[in-house]
Amino acid sequence: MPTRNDMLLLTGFVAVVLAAPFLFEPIGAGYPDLLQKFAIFGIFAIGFNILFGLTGYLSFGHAAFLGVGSYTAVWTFKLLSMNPLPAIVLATLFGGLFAALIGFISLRRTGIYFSILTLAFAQMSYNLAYSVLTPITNGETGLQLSQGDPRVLDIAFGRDYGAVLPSSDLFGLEMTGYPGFYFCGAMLIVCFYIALRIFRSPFGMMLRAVKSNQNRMNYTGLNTRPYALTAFIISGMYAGLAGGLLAVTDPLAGAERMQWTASGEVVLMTILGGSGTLLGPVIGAAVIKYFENIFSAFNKSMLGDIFSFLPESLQSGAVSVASLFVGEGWHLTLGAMFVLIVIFLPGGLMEGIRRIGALARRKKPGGGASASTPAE
Amino acid sequence: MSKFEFSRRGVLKSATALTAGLAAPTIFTSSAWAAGYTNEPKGGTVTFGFNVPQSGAYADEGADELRAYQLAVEHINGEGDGGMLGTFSSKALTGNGVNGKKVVFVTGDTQTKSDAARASAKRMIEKDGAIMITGGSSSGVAVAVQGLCQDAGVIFMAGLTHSNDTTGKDKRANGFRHFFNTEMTGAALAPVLKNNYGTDRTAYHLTADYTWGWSQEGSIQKYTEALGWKTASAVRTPLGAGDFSQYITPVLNSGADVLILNHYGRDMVNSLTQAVQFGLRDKMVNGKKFEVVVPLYSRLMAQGAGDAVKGIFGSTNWHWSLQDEASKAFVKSFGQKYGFPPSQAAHTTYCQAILYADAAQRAGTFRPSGVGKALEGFKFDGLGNGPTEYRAEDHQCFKDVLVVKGKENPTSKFDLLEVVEVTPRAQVEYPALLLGGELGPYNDGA
Amino acid sequence: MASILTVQNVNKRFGGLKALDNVNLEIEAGTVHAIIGPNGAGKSTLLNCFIGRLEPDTGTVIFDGVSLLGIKPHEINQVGVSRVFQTPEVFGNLTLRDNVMIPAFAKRDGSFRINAWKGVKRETDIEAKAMAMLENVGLARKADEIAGQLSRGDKRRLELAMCLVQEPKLLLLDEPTAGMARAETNTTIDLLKKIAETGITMVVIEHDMHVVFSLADRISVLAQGTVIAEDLPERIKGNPKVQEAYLGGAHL
Amino acid sequence: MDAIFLQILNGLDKGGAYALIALGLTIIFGTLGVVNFAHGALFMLGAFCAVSIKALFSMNKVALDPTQMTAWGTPMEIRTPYIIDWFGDFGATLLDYSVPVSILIAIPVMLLLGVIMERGLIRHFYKRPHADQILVTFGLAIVLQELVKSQFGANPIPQPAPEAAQGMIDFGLAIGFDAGNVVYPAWRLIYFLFSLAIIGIVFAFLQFTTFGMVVRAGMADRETVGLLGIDIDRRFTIVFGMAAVVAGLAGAMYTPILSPDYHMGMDFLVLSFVVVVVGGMGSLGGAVAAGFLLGILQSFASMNEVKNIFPGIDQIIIYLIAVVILLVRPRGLMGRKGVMEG
Repeated sequence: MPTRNDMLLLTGFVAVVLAAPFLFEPIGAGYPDLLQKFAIFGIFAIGFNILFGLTGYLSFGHAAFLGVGSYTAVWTFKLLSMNPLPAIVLATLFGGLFAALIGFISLRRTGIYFSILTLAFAQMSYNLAYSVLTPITNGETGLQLSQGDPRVLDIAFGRDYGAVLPSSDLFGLEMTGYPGFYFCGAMLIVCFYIALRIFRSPFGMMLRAVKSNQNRMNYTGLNTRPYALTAFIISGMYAGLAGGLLAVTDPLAGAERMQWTASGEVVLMTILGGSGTLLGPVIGAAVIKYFENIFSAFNKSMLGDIFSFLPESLQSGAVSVASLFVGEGWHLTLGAMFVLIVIFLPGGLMEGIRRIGALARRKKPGGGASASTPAE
Repeated sequence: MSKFEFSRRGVLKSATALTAGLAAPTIFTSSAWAAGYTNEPKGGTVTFGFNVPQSGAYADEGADELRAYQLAVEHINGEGDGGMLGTFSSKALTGNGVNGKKVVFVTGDTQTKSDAARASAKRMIEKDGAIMITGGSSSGVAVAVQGLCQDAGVIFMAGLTHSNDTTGKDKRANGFRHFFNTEMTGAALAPVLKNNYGTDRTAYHLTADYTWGWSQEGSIQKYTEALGWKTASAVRTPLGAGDFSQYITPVLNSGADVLILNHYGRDMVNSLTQAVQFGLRDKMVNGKKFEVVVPLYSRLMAQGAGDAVKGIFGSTNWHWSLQDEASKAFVKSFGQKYGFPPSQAAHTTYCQAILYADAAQRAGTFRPSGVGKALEGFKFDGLGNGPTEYRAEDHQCFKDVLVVKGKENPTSKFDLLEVVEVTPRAQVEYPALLLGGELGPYNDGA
Repeated sequence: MASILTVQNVNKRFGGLKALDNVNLEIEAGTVHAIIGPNGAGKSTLLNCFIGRLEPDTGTVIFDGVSLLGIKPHEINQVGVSRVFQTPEVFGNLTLRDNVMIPAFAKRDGSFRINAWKGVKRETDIEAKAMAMLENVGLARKADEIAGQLSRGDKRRLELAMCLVQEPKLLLLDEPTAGMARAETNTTIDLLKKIAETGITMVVIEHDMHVVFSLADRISVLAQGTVIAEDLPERIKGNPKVQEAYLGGAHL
Repeated sequence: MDAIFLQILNGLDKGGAYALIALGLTIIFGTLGVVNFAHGALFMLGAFCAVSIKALFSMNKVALDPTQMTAWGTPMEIRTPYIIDWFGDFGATLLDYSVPVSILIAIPVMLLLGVIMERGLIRHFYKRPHADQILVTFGLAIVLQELVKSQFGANPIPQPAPEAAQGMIDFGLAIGFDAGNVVYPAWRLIYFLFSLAIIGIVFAFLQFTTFGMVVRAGMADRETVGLLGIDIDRRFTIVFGMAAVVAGLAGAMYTPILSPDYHMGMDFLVLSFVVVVVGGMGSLGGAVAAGFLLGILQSFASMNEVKNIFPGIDQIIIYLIAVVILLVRPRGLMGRKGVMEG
């Protein structure tokens, strides 16, 4: 039985996920694909945070597990069934297995040596998936469904998709659009809840101890390696699930999902949101995906409309300055945001939320007590 | 205006979603936001989705595509000088938008990554209500987005994609390609190579290690070996290798006398520059001058390779120095607006936008199956490539292919290539069955 | 009384240097046994042989019937040996409460257990034990503070609490008052005395004679890798060999 | 045999670049304890120093020639670089030698950039967790490269080597092969020698100057040196500037080998981290050794003979070596205990 604060946190989280299409509509993010991305990368980041936020092991190769999850899910669609459940179960499993293998070797080292080992494994996976492993991964194009796939379970249960390329469906409910988002959202809630339990459990305490002082831990009779490895595997399973969900909502698995930039992205999401906090990684994931999808969509003519209230002479200047930051310049905004946040909010966005909360409490005594600890 | 358009559509969408949410079961049918067909335009405008690389290695190419799209939209809406609409053989478009609706557009960044490209295409379809998606600068992205458009029930007009797979193994009913492919490059390039370098040659391939590279290598190998050439070796190089020296030095003493660089983009710039640096072009092997060939040229990339391109053969979809009326009209229109000539990427995307608009106008609907039917087997002229046909069997355009050579004395930084041969369409045609794949039925998304 | 730790014929060489030369020791259960000696006498090397950091070239180290050689630090702890470090080692960014709960869990659950579902808050037994132990060392009111911010003396107390909550059979202390001011040293000595009274076996390695003579029931003197004397404290003082070793034979 | 010799040469010039980037990176690690994800961006900025110098030298006097028209109907522009206009042949030579000349400019520019970066940003992150350092330097790298992109575009910009260095050098006879069998581009050899020279200068500087001694002491134990009352902070600013200069020079001189574009820094970033770690954190010698080792092994792995046995080996060789070395030698080739292991 979680504490009252945790129940509040969880209830709030569920409410936000369920109402997401309406909540995010005003900022232009209420459409299914972006919401799905929020949920999926939220899961990815929560899982990464269980490793990095708690044990302090900075993996630079987590995208490999995401990729493995995606490939597993698409192969499950091809060979077994278009139902998302076997796909995500197997994706989680294979993500975990691959993580067990890589974690077992990489955790022999600590610090940056560990980071580089994970990076090296992920880059090897990426490079091979892109080229030599093309029979399994379909290389650059990415693994896709085709009409001739066997889908033995579907056939056994008498489901025939005819000449159309099927999309994943949960007993007839198609996993695209809003239903797809709610499926991912449900997974996000489950994952968030599991993370919450881990954070509040003795096991979570042990993981924090790994980060804090491994020497003391050893002399306290605790074997650090299996703790770190378990955390690594759990986060690998989260990544595998996230990869599986990417394939569920959009049945294509591309190799670039495993590239170091993708691994770096989840690191950035976690740190940006606030590593070691429960909510931070989800927020970080949403912010980065929002920038990627919405800021990149502005073009000069839209900017022209926005600044149309300005006199002609100022307008072109304003447009050219603004276009540095949006459209093809969206990376610049992202980079500048990283710098500013890490300077002014060392604990990530969660620290910002905490500060605002503290400010609100000071202004309104006793009012915000229940919202005192949104996360950690 | 489009900004306002945004929020109004957003409100509408919320309303639909809200209704869907209240009537709980309907939300689970996925058609909560679909009408007769996906994104059927309701108001006075129709939205095109331009999905081009804005970051990453092809950002400049993407920027050029976007310029061409803007120009095309102006021309369709009756602004500007009309460009190639004046020379286009079909006169359905009258500068009054399409089907009485004004064309507006949204843009997205593919980042030249399948995932990002699909995410951005989905945004345009789901959020912005795009009726079609077009653009892109690599085959992986084209195939990925084409698959998505098939699933979503919108038309995809491919941008710059040269792999056979786009209209071969991975073709889809909702996808159409104006650009040529590796098969055509092989067929067009081989005779020119024979005329210039003879039939007794040994080729050494350096190939970018991904699907397009293999496709290109296969085609060139097929057509050159048919001429009597031998292939010494075909070496795969990692994408984005940067320094290719370790792949180039083995060429020096391999006995080969032609190096074929199956690279594109930055890989092509680097491998070509470095091959020249290693003195390959000054070498004599088997009593013949060593030659380098770049099967797929792009003027933008040739700029990056600088002097290294001089005298090197390759193929291209279109070049601004062509002297037919259509090309001249396009170059004039583009050059006056932007101050420099368009690239082949700009040309193919401009054509695709016009072709789509024209087909929709002729079909009288934006319904994908209707537009598709209007494009199938469509014969046209006046878009800069001579008489052209959108083949019904694979949705691939068949037209003349240009063989070009790096210019020895360029007059400006745009004037890098000269057209040495216009290979007639008949010579590059192949049976649709050759490349396999299955179009499947159209998907209207309803 | 029965001996709980038996060290027999332990030798250790580092290259040409003989660090431990045939060391024999018997630690009796329930006593405080101090090991003293001048710098470089081999005290730390000997301690490292108890705790799995170093493997002696020859000899045996038997604790309570179990050989401590060739097993890992966490296994040594699990058979009942806890240790405090020269510089207190605590979990710096966790609260004091967590710091003491962790060893309590280690005692109950063994060296590895995935106990990921039940909330820490519901582990009331463990928490009560930890709080009682913090109370014992006088840190209970700081239970929710972060350990890294404590003074050195408080960190030492915390570390002791962390060891004692495991109810070890043997407590190893490596210079427990190193780097402390006099006042802090004295309170630490008092605390250690209190702990000794509970009957726990302790091995103390120490430089500070004041500490040694306040605490020890028995003293072994190590010099140049060998035990040159082992006796009751009051008799060690007068031992000429010890004086020789400490004064380095310098006739002043 | 000649093939192997050529691959060693390939490895040397590649390794030279790796070593130079890794050298700066490891100095920053070792002295400041900062994980600098912006180091690739410094390399890129160096390359763009060369681009800028060439652009500056080839600034045009534009004259419109109304008698000629462009294809789109505007008068043709006739462009003559001012530098040739003013200085004639000397100007042309200067233009030809823009890459080597650019290193003279790159030194002060990169030093200044490095100092500004350190003073303005990096310095506030010495005591912060590595994760924060990664985030801030990565953000900075993105900002820098986007600014370059907005100025120079995304396409690679060719930077030819000076005419005189564009030829080949024939080693054939000198080492006992047939003439013409072992030829190598002059500029690549120049790059290799240049990298050796820079490495030598850096080592000499750290070894033989008081400044260098203090820095080395700082690398060994920062706090103690601080206690001696030496103003270590100011010295560390200069160290950062120096690392920036080394990376910048590596980038500027590399431009004839690899046409620079705004993204090139990111491509080198991961690689240079691998090099540093394989060499061992905080070890200058290790970084240099690992740079050359990885360069040479990468070249060998690309040979057909090797690829036929292990398909795809050239794609992963760098990472494979990193894994093997780190598993066999926990702290890389020459790493010190306790550096960046926490």
